[in-house]
Amino acid sequence: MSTADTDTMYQEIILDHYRYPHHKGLRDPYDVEVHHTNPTCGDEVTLRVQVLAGLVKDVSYDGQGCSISQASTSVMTDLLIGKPLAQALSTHEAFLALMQSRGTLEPDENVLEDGIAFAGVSKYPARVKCALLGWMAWKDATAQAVAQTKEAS
Amino acid sequence: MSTADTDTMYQEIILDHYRYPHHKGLRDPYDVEVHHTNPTCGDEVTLRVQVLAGLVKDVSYDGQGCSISQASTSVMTDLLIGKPLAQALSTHEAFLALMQSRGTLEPDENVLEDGIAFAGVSKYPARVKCALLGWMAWKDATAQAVAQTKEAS
Amino acid sequence: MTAFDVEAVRKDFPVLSREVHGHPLVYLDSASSSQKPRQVLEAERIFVEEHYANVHRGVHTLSQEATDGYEAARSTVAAFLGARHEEIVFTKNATEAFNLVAYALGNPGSPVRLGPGDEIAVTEMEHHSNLVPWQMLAERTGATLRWLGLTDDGRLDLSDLDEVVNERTKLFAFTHVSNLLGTENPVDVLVARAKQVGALTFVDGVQSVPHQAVNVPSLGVDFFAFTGHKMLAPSGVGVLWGRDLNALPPFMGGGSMIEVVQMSGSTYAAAPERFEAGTPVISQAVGLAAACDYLTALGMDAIKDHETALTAQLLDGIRALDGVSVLGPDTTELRGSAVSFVVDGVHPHDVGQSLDDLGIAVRVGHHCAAPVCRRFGVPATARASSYLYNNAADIDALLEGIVKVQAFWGVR
Amino acid sequence: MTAFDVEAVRKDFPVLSREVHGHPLVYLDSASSSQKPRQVLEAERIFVEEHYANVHRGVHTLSQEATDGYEAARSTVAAFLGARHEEIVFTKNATEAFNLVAYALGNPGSPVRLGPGDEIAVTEMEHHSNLVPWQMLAERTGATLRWLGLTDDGRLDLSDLDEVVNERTKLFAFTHVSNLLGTENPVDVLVARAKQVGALTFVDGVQSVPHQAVNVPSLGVDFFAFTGHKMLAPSGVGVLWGRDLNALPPFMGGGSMIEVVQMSGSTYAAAPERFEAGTPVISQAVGLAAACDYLTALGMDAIKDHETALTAQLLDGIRALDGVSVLGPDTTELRGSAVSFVVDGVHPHDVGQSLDDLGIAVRVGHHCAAPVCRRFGVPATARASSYLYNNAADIDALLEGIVKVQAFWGVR
Ligand SMILES: Cc1ncc(COP(=O)(O)O)c(C=O)c1O
Ligand SMILES: Cc1ncc(COP(=O)(O)O)c(C=O)c1O
Repeated sequence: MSTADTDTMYQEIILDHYRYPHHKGLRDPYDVEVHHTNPTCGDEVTLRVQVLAGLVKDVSYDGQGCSISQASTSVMTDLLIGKPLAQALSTHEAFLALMQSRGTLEPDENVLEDGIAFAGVSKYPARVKCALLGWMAWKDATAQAVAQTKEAS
Repeated sequence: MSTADTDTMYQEIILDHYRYPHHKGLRDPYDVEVHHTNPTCGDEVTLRVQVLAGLVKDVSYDGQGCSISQASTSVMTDLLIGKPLAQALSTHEAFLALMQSRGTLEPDENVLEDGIAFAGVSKYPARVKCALLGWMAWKDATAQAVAQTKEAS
Repeated sequence: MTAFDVEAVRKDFPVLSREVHGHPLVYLDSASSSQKPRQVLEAERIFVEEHYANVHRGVHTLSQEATDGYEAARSTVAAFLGARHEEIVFTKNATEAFNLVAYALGNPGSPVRLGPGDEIAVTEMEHHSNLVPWQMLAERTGATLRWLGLTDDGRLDLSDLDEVVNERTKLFAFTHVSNLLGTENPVDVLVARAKQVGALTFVDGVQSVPHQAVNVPSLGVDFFAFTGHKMLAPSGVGVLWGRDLNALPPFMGGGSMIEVVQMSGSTYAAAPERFEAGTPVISQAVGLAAACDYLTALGMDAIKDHETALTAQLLDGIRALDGVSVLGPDTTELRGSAVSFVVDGVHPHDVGQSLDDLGIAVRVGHHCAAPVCRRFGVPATARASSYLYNNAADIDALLEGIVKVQAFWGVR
Repeated sequence: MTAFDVEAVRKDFPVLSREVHGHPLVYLDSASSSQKPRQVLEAERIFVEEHYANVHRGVHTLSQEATDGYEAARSTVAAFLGARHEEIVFTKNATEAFNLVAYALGNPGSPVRLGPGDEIAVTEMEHHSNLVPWQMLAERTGATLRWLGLTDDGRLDLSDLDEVVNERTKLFAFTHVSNLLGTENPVDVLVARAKQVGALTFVDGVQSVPHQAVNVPSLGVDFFAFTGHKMLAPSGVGVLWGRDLNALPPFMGGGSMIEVVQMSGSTYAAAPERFEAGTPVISQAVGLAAACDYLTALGMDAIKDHETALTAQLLDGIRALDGVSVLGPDTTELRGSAVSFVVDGVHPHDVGQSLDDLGIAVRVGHHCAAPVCRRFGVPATARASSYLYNNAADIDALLEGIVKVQAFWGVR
């Protein structure tokens, strides 16, 4: 299993995050909890966000799924926790753009850090949904959290 | 318009019956009148039968349609009027068999007389329905007439 | 000299070198179905021989390649119409597209509810495929079907438009170009009225999309359908375009159109997948995209000009004949290339058969638009319909053929 | 030595000489869709290049030849099933066939009327295409959907058959062979119970017809459906068989399915035309007939024996591995050739992707049978499914591949 292809898809970074996920487990306190699934393969993630004073205070999650979905959620928490919301959203956009690029985008390591390992995955449309599962859940939860704050104020 | 093909399809006999149809026009008395159409081309025939003492007493008709449907109805009246019902039904069967033969049956002139001219038409599935229009109407009307007689007796 | 080189085009169509009854084939039945160029057959063959698998169902290489091919086809078709990828649903033909909407509008979650007192409007020149689904929908729901009539020269009679399309009208379905009369309808006028009364609109583009440039979103309609086999593509593929397909509940249920399936109930995917239940028409969609590419390379405007010249030649030629008349507009203005005609004293069936004997293929019958025949008091017509691969010699052959038919049947 | 020469068969399939990621392609995804032999592609090509026109619509030579080809295809398919010509409806896929009946049963003139209190029965192992249409029908009519559960070894749990199929059951739809588990169901037992209670029966033959001889009329069922693309035919064609199709009102409305059309209402043609609205899947039907001919020439029993040998090899091979388990029957008895398996510690998606890296195509996911995954507590499975063109080397490659996958993912 050492062809060039496997190497693009399953970079060591991805395998590490898959085997030893960061920030995994559901934590309190949180503002919003969402549950997202990928119906085609059964991957699921339950994800909680806490947004405080314009900061991504915490992102915690639990789920099951393939290496790509689990590793990408783990990478995401590294990238987003503690960041200003605006910056987190633009990181989200950068990752989304990378995944939709079908292997044509050169990712920016300054922005995406370990996330650049997913550039190879973007060549496999069937796996792009896996890589985006956690990210879509975070976006959804964050939008709800922000809406709640607005209502409350 | 003198290729072999036209010749098989449009035999002089057919053209004659088309131009000068026999027994055309609706007549009294009759037992049953039916109206049949060929929805794909708009051909229609109204047909009356009188069945008396096991004889095809009369078949009269009116209609509009292509040369094949008009000629075949005309030929049919020649063949059936005045015949014992059983013989008429077997003539009907012989004509049906010819038309469904896709050009493979050698028709029996003793049975079908001018009807043998339609052997060529049987190679053209789209026209078989035309050739059968009057014959199907006669079969239908005759079945009804026979049923009426049975009920009455 | 025009840039459109019909003789070069003809070489792409293998069947055109065929003989029929000892004569070179003159194919004038493209409004029924068109022939297919090598390029389309080749695109489909390569796809099937090298990149075929089911789509949207796997991670293996062939399945990814097949999915890529299928979705790229959707993008190509979308671009051909000036539309967006997700507005395109692949069906098996245009007929399925009409039925899809007719059934979906009766399903739970429909944006309109039809019942007694509601109306559906159509026109008297519809193909059965854009008429019977609405008759059936009316029957299922108790709604009333109404229709615009025709003028003697084969145009829509707009004098009672405001009455036929009124406040009770929930949907107005009409054809862009009539397959029997050739008439092109004033979509803008009809859509404007539908918008006034808040009715959904559904345009049948089966006879327009193959023959002229159509920017579908700019028509202002809600739904639009056409079929691949009349525009150089294989049989077995059609298209439904919808402005807002996600507002519509599903039609057929099954694989691929679902989100979460439990025994106790299911949720559905977003459009276009929602409307493509089961294994889709995979290689046929690839063929349709190749057909769009072929047409685009030649240019839809050049094709339209070419056909208009042929139509003018045919209409002029028939006008010069005695005992032959045209049903429908007799100039090329707002008109497609299908020309229905009647030869006095010869039944259309016999006209068609006699022309076939000369190698000339025209269609005879009611052309799946029986109400039009009834409106004009004929049982059927003969119809010659040309396309990009027909040339002036084809029209000459037809005109000479009609004269021979008259002679054979002794009507001249 | 058997008369079935798999190496000769393989030569008929162009794609099998392809490489994937530097390895020869090992195609084990035929339960999703099969590859197509040259003979089928060639039959379709000749038809399209030389005899193509629309069908049932004209008297000209091409239109007659096309109609002959299309109707001969119907006869070939009928003979393949031991059925009669007029019992065969061509659809675009099997999914359309299920929906056809599900909608027709709700239309005016239906032989059964469904409403609250009535029941529809299915099983927990159905493909979504034989489940969602009945869920939707139940939702439309207020009827209740019930289902037979599964035993731990992947068979139908027949212990509550009498309760699930009861006097209120109007229709019982079940699969002949499961696409996920491979299970072949006891059609006779299920039909006998349905007959006791007077329920209509609909058998999903999608995974049986390609792989074994099926005499459909002798099954005693009312409806039967299958799909062409899984049996060497092009995508875009499926079949509905019905014992008495004329008892069913129409589904889709449009051209060809009508008798007399007036603006105020229409009457419908007899079966099979009644159910083929619009231009049918013409060249695809011709391709399906060529596929039937190809299979018949090899012999369905020989094909079944060949596949059974491969299935035994695979089941034995997996049994010999640690950390790999099969979902569904683990012997070849009453079983098709689709084998779903789970590799402990490696998500099916990763299994599939890693195998693809070795050129081995298996499908991963819920295989459009999500309730089965849920029943067995797995999110998804990997599935290897063989067909007449697979050989023992393919199975060996898969078994070795699984071991390599385990090593790569560090679970062994
Ligand atoms: C058992 C079974 N039923 C139904 C279907 C649906 O077939 P299609 O997608 O061709 O409609 C499939 C395959 O997808 C299947 O495996
Ligand atoms: C105007 C029009 N609408 C609809 C159709 C139906 O198209 P299809 O048979 O491909 O569904 C046709 C052609 O048959 C047509 O000419």
